[in-house]
Amino acid sequence: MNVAPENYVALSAVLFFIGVVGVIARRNPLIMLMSIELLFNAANLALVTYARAWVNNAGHIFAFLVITVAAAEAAIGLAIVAVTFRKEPFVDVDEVSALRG
Amino acid sequence: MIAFWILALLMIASAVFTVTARRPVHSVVGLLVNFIALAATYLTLQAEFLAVMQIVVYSGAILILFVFVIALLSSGVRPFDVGPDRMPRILVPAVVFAVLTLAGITVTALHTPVTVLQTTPTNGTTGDAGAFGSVANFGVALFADNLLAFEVTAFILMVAVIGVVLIAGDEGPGGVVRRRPKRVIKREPILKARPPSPELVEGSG
Amino acid sequence: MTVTALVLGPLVIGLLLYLVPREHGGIARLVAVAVGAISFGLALYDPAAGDASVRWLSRPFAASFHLGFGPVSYWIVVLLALATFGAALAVTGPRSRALAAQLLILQGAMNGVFLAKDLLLFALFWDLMLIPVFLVLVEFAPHGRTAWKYLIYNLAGGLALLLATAAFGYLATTTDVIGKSLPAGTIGSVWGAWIFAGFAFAFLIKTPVFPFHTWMPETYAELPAPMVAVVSAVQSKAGLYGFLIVGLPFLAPEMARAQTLMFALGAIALIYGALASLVERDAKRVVAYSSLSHLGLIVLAVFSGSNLAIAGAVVYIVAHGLFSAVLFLALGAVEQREETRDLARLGGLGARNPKLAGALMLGALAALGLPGLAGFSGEILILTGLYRAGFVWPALVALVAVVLASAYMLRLFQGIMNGPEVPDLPERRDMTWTEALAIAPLVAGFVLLGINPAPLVARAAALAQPAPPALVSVRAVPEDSHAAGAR
Amino acid sequence: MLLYLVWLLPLVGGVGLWAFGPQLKSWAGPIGSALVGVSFIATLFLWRDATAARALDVPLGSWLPGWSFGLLLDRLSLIWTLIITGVGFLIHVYSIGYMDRDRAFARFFAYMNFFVFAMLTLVLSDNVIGLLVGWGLVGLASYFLIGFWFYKPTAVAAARKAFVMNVVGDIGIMFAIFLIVAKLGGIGYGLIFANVGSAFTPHELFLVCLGLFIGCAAKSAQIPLHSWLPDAMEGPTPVSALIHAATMVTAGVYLVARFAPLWSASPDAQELVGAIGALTAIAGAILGCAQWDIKRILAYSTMSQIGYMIMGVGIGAYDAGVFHFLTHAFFKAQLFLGAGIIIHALADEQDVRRMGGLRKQMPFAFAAMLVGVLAISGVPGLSGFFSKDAVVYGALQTGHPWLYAVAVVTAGITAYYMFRLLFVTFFGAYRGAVDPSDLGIRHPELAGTAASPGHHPEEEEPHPHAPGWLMSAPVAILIVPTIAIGWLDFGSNSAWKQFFAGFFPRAADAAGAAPISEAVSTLLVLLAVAIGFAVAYARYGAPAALRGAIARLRTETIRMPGVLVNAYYFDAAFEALLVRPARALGGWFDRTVDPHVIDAGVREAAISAQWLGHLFRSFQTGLVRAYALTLAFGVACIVAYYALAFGGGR
Repeated sequence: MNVAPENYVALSAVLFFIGVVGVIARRNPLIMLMSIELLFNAANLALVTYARAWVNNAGHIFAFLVITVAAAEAAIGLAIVAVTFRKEPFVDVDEVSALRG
Repeated sequence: MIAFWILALLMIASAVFTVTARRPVHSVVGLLVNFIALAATYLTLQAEFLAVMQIVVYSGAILILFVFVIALLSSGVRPFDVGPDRMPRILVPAVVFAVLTLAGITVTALHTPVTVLQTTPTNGTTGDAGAFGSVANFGVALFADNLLAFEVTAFILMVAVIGVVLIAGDEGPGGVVRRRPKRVIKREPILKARPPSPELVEGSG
Repeated sequence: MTVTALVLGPLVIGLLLYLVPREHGGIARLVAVAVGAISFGLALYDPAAGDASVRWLSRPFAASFHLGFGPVSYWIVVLLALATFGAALAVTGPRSRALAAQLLILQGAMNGVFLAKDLLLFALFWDLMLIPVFLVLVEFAPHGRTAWKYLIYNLAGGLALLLATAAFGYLATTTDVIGKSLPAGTIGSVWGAWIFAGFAFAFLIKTPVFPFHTWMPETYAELPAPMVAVVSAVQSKAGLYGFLIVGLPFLAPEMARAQTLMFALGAIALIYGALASLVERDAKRVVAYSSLSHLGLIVLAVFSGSNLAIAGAVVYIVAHGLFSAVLFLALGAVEQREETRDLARLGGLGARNPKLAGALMLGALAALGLPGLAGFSGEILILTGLYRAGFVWPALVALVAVVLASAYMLRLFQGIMNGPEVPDLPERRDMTWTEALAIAPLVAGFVLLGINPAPLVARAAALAQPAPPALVSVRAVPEDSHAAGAR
Repeated sequence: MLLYLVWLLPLVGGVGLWAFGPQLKSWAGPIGSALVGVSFIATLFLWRDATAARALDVPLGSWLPGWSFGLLLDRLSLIWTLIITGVGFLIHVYSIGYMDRDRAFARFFAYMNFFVFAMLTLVLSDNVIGLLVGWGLVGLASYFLIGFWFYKPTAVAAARKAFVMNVVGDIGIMFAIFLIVAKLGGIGYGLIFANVGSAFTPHELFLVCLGLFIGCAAKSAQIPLHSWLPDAMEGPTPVSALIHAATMVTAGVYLVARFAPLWSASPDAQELVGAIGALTAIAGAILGCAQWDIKRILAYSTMSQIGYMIMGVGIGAYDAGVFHFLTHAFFKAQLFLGAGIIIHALADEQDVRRMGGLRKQMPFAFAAMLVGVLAISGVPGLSGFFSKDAVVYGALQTGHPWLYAVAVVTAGITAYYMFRLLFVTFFGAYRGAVDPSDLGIRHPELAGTAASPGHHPEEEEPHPHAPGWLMSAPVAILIVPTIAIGWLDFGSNSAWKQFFAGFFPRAADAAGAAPISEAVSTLLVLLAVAIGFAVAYARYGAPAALRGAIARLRTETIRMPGVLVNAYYFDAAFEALLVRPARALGGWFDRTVDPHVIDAGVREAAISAQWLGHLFRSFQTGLVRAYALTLAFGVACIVAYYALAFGGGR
């Protein structure tokens, strides 16, 4: 480990930043989902970094769980997109507001 | 050292491309590059099993799922975001928050350097059986120490599968789930109040 | 084994009853009757059943799935089995499958509450027993808000109970304490007050005691008769039972400190319920308010700290369960025949329904404390104990309530059964044999208990034997110094 | 054990007849009577055990240490048991004839047997709790029998009133029990009497006696708890004879006599009880002069006579009081049964204004009533003379001249209203056919003339007729003791005095303290009786009075003072002071406090929760990106916290 862990953490933060902007700014649900994957990966990077730094593979386990959840999330998210698209001729998150309170 | 910087630049660039690409297919390509770079980064952190998982699960499964959906929805023919932008100035707060987050993390990370307890793991280097981050090492941790978490994850996946079947399936296995008729979502009262029987004088008020 | 079967058996069978086709409600009913009878037999056959205990949590405090008979709970379980048996027999109508199933689930949950030897388990079953009542209210009550009122009131209590239990477990490092004793000073006075407040809030709502009682008349009036028989017979005792098994052994100083307040609340409930049921027109609400009055008396007893009064409280808990079940079952039969509960519209039923009138009369007599029936034996023990421990005014207030009880119970009975017959009401038939079978064991119970409450008193003495020191020292009256010299 | 048999046979009858009544049909009456008869005979066999030096005491069981139960048959309870089963048996037999047309024949005998059982429980118990059990159960039996014709709203109301007032008495006894148990830890009579002097302060002793006396006042219709007794006449006449004349209402006398050691130790309590007894005696007698319903006249006379007894036992003349109970049981039972014969013959007519001249048509009833009236008035030679004289003189002996004066005056009034009853009913011409308004009866349906539908389903013309042998035989048997039993207490060393020698504590004042001798006192009483008789004869019995009877009755009815008609307004006072406030308060609780005070508080909490809900609802725009923004804000906050806490720290 010849690069200081801070660098990895900073990289993770930058990736997280990009992901956040993507989720909020884009209106295409697919790209939003992909941005969410970016967020997950940023978090995973931080976890793995600290696992390596402290030689404790709990971080790995956690990252593994995050991957699992990400898979589940992607599956459900894509299913929702597919269903929505079946009803509407286009997919725009601003048009899908059935959850309005 | 150099590998880290190259990978870092590659990841940032691919991430920006993913977020800004006009068409989803391009985004997918960007994301793929990002994931592969991340897997490589994991290797530099001696997380060889996770690196493999990253390739297999993310690149191999999730991204393919994205591609399938894009293909399914014929995104090449019709644009996706066509409606009026209901939150046109959302980018401003988004960037503000994101910058705040970034700054916060950076400041924290730089001002509190991670104390590296052990620069090299004792039980061998990457590639050895049983070394830190290897399959054996990971497996022991997963199935011995964190079995409950593993089980819970399995449960989450199962729920996800059922959820997908319910949401997307025309017909589930065995015809359990049927296509629902299009209907207006109507909120029914939870309790159907029957009219009080006239002879029941409540409280005789 | 026995205790586990008593808890899990009804729960599982109740859930399985939903597999019975909806139109075969009769089968569901028969199963429920059988479960009630078997639980009764099981409890009588194996009164010395050992505990069942499985380790459950070790952090942040130790907790076990620990069930077992205790000095009070044994009799309550017997009572519950009898009440369930009678209630299941009284189940009728197109939706009897749901009712029978929920009755069994309720029985299982309440067995859990009373048999739990672990506080955390007690708290969990406490919340579980709300569910069947809530579901039945949702399905049967004519007013939707009754169900929610019931649920919200009791969940608020359940939440307080859970928080108090958690705090208790944190301080005592274990919740597996019921029936055991803790070293003195385990619960400090600062925390003790809060923990007691949490328990007391839950228990007072459940009992209920003024001013937390307003959910009760509505719930009792709108539940179907079989369900309300079980709820008023047993569920309302959960709070009092809680004071007996949690308050007395572990929070005695706090109980002593709260004594004045609780006496005030109990006495208000006593008079308030009595006066309200003196004017109420809905027959079931009359009984509901009378329960408020009777349970107020038990609150007085529990907080007096006198052995005699606590023994009386245990007798009265069981007695009230028996006669309130009889009253509600009989009122259910009346309502089924006349399709009204309005005392102003009822009357003269006794001429054609002598047996039903007899059943209602016996219930009313036990409720008004007729000497020779169980209501009296509990009452006299409680009142004597109160007076003996130096609480003269509560005892005198309770005496006033005794007079009022005779007035409102006779008003209820005479309003339904006596007077000229109301001509334009539908066909009348006397008690069917199922109704008689449902009521007879309960009546036998309170007659026997009225003649000789000694078995309960003996068990209750075991409960109060390690006399809670703080409570007794409040008024130092020698309890048994003269007892030996009787003739 | 024979005593178990005595005690439980009537219970067996009560439960059995209630359960199997429909199957037994007309056998219910004979069976019920036979059980009580057997019980009576069994009691006679126990005479020797009961009068032995150590009375018969059978343990039954125990609830707690110190709370043990048993049956006690000593001289006092022996007298009561004999009366209950003996007179009870006669009244049972009489009822077979009286109730023959009632459709609830078996139920009647079930209740009667149950009453006998309850009364035996009361007198045989050897402890205060058992006494209270019996006390409550007789109240219940009385409730059942007053409300026997439960389709009559008046009967139902009367039954409830009787029961509730009796419960007031019950709680008095309960209060006494509290004190006893608090002091002694036990409930047995033996324990109590052994510790009267040592365990209680005089104040506590007075409280115990007061509690017991509240019970006594309620059960024995003493002022102010008397008003249920006249209403209780709604029940069938045999019930009035057995319960509301001969046995149950004298339970108060039993109670005071049973707790004689307590009373003797508490002079304050003696004064109180004696005064209330005398007050009740005279108040009841005055009300007896103002009534027209034959059973209500007898009811007020019962109240008055029990006042005598209570006065007697209250002031310490225990054996005199108990003796008056004994004679009263016979002559009052006889009066009621005689009245029952008339009522039965006249198809439930109870208003004496609509009778008259029955002497010729119903000579047997006349003879029975005449003997009874003579006895109750205290005519020399008949039983009432001896017992009343003993009580009256007892007041003087124990040093209560005022009570003595009241008692003598009451004797005169008693003679007046009883002979008034006799003259109005049996002399002159039959007035059954006279228009009620001519007699001053404004509401005939309120005067008890409406025939009850279930009792006499076949409407029949009232025609005076002779009773059947089932009804006349018990009355005939009762005539014997009514005349003769008084001689038991003749002379200063009579059989009666020997029977109770040493049983009761001696009164504090010696006999020599009386200012006048017993003979002078007797003459005074006789003078009062003679005046009473003379006035009654002049007003109702003389030939001149009989000629203008109709007009006279009319004026008298109209001019009757309201205070007497309304029985001194006791009922109205209870209604205004207790019942109405209680109902108003209850209504206020039920209809105002619950929904508008307590629930309103809860509702406010719910409304604030709703308001919070509306507030949060505005965040739910349905736009996914807005949610995402919110999340981002949250993340930024968390990160900012760590940055400030740890990042800037160094």
